Amino acid sequence: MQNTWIFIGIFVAMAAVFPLLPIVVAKFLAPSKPNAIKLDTYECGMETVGDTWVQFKVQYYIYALIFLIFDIEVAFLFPFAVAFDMLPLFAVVEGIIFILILVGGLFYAWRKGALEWT
Amino acid sequence: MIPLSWYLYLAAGLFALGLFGAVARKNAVAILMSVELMLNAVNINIVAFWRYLAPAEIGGQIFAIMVFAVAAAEVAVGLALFISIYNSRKTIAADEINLMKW
Amino acid sequence: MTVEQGIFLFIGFLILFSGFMMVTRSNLVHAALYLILVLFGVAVLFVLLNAGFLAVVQIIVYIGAIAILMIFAVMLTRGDVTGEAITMNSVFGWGMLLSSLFGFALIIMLGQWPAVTSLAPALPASWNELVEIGVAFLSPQGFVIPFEVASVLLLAALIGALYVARAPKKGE
Amino acid sequence: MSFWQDPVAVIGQWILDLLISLNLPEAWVTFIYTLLGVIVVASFGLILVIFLIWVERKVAARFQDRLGPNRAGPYGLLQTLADIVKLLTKEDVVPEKADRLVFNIAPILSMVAVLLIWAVVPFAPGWIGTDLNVGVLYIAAVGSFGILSVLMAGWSSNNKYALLGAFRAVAQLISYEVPMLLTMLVPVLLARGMGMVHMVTAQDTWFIFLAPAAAVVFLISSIAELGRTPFDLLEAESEIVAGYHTEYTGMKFGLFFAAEFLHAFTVGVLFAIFFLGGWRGPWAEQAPILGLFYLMLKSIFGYFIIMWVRSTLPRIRIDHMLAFNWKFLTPVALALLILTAFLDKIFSETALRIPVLLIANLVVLAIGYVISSAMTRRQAKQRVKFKKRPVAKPA
Repeated sequence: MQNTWIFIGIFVAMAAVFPLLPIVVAKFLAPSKPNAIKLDTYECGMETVGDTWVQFKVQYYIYALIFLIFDIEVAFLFPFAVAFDMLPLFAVVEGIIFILILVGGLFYAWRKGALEWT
Repeated sequence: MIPLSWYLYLAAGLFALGLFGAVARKNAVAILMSVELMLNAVNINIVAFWRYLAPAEIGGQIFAIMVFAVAAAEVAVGLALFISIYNSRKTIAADEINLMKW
Repeated sequence: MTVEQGIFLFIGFLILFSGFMMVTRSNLVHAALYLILVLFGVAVLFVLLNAGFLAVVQIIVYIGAIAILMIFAVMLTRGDVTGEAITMNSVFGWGMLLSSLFGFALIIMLGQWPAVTSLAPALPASWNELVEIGVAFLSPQGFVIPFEVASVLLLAALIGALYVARAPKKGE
Repeated sequence: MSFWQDPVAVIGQWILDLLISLNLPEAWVTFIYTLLGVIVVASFGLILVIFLIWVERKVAARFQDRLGPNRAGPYGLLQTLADIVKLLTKEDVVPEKADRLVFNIAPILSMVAVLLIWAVVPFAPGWIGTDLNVGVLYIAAVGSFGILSVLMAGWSSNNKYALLGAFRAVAQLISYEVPMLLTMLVPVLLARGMGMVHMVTAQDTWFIFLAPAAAVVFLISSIAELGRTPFDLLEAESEIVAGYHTEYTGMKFGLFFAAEFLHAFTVGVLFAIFFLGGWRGPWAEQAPILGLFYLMLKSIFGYFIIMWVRSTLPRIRIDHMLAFNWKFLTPVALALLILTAFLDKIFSETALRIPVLLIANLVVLAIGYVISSAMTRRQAKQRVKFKKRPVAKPA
């Protein structure tokens, strides 16, 4: 087992405990007098109209989509960057071609107007 | 020490769950999620085989990274299709999308 | 039982439980959150398998991007998020039968394979997975073709998905 | 090594000796030792927050020609403690329609996401939680939990403004994550490794001299990741009430708040490590405590820039913000990455490496600026092209 990761494992557990503590303390200290109006959905004092579902733009999805593609690209490029010293110029050019293909994707999205927030 | 079998059994269980979801779920997005479960089961297997049977060959990890790329492409296109279908038909229930059925 | 086995059992239970919850919840956002738990568990398994890089990429790509995309799509398609609609198809029974048969068949077949109980061999002494992966990706003897093809695949996915998602809506 | 030069190593060794002398099994010794390390690192972060909130309020007040907190304690130092007590005694309201479990997990997750970054921060030579070989990617991975917590908070509140705010926030966060990841790749490329310790030791010349443009892009996109002014659209109260944490009260709101402050300082720390040489400085290697001092100095410099920007610039409109990201920052980051990779390969080992990279960076930044400002001007021209209405003449 990798010792470096044990620390992370314990850290995850402790990092969850630390913010939990004030919430638990607040549970004991804070008053609790719920009533119907207080528990209602907050909307600047108005009563809520309609349900939570409002129409969302497809644009949100499109940004997430471009983000996903670039995320994968970065995952591919990190090993490339780490192994940089071992690579001949030829291999670096291959890496650059890899990036350029995706730059093409970005420019396609740009030309098609997919980046506009309309 | 963990024997290889544990990973393989776990992956088999996860794959079966994913298969069940992909066949039985009604909502198309849920089906895609189930497909992700199956892909993850496969990835567990790939990495476990790499670690236990061929740790000197880096190809095992490369293969797993390729699975990530394929999964991402699949999700991107699949969800775009569902959104498009929803916009024209107002439903993404899998058994109501029967455009290509004969 | 060693610590490692304990962690594995806990994570394995977590994965199977969340996977089960994921395929049975009718609330799609809950299903997506359970999916995230599964993905996180798989990342921990990668750490146990000495593949730290894959674990981190799993979290970045799956939890950071794919799961978010899923939740966005759920919101955009207004699926049966509230849990009122029917969760399962009409072929629900067949799916149950097929998947349980498949799962048991896999497990029985695995049990008969002799190499299944093998333990993990030691890794090479000076093991630097990142450099190995980077070099393998870009050397012509290695995986440079898959590397470039992956880029083209992602480009194709980007263009295709953009085109489909932004297709002009009629009558709106 | 004397105590005053390296207190952490001395105390650590003392505790380790103590644990071994207790005759515990080896696994327990490792566990307790690691646990203590975790507690020290995590509580360092948390105690820092209390101090940071005071600093931020004081500095912001000075920018606006006010005094800032000055009642509780000397110079208002105890103000944050008073606020904590206040938050602890506030009623904790969970709306009826909310999804209770998800609603309660979201603030904890947002704090966890920030705190986890500290596990790999190298404070000084030898002072580090754990030196993962995938350190930089780990930071990016942890950041994705922050995005998740925003989405969870917004959805579980079952409030349309919270959900809208969460969607906007996530769109902003994931958009700016792209140039941030790409510019994080530049220091990794220059250092030829992504362990955090390696990152610091590789900076014989600070990377800001090799990649100034990358540093600028990184800082801008990190500020956007924080969701602060000028990028605070996710909580634009005039449009969407208060964004994704509309429904949160008491300590749970406090956690979101504290997470944001800690994140702001963490960005400063990361900026210092990636571009300003981390703990490096004169005699830092002989006396690690000096290293901590240098790191904090550099981080506070980064943090000060963030505060400066915050109190100077007005909020940007959402379409401008996203266009700025996709049409300026991302192309610039990509160009920088390509150029850095190419030039660093050609000029590595030569004396020209530093000047060539420096000039290439500045050129990319200049070209990007010229192109984008030309485009903005063209757009502005197109916008004014509307019909002239006849002017009403006075009778």
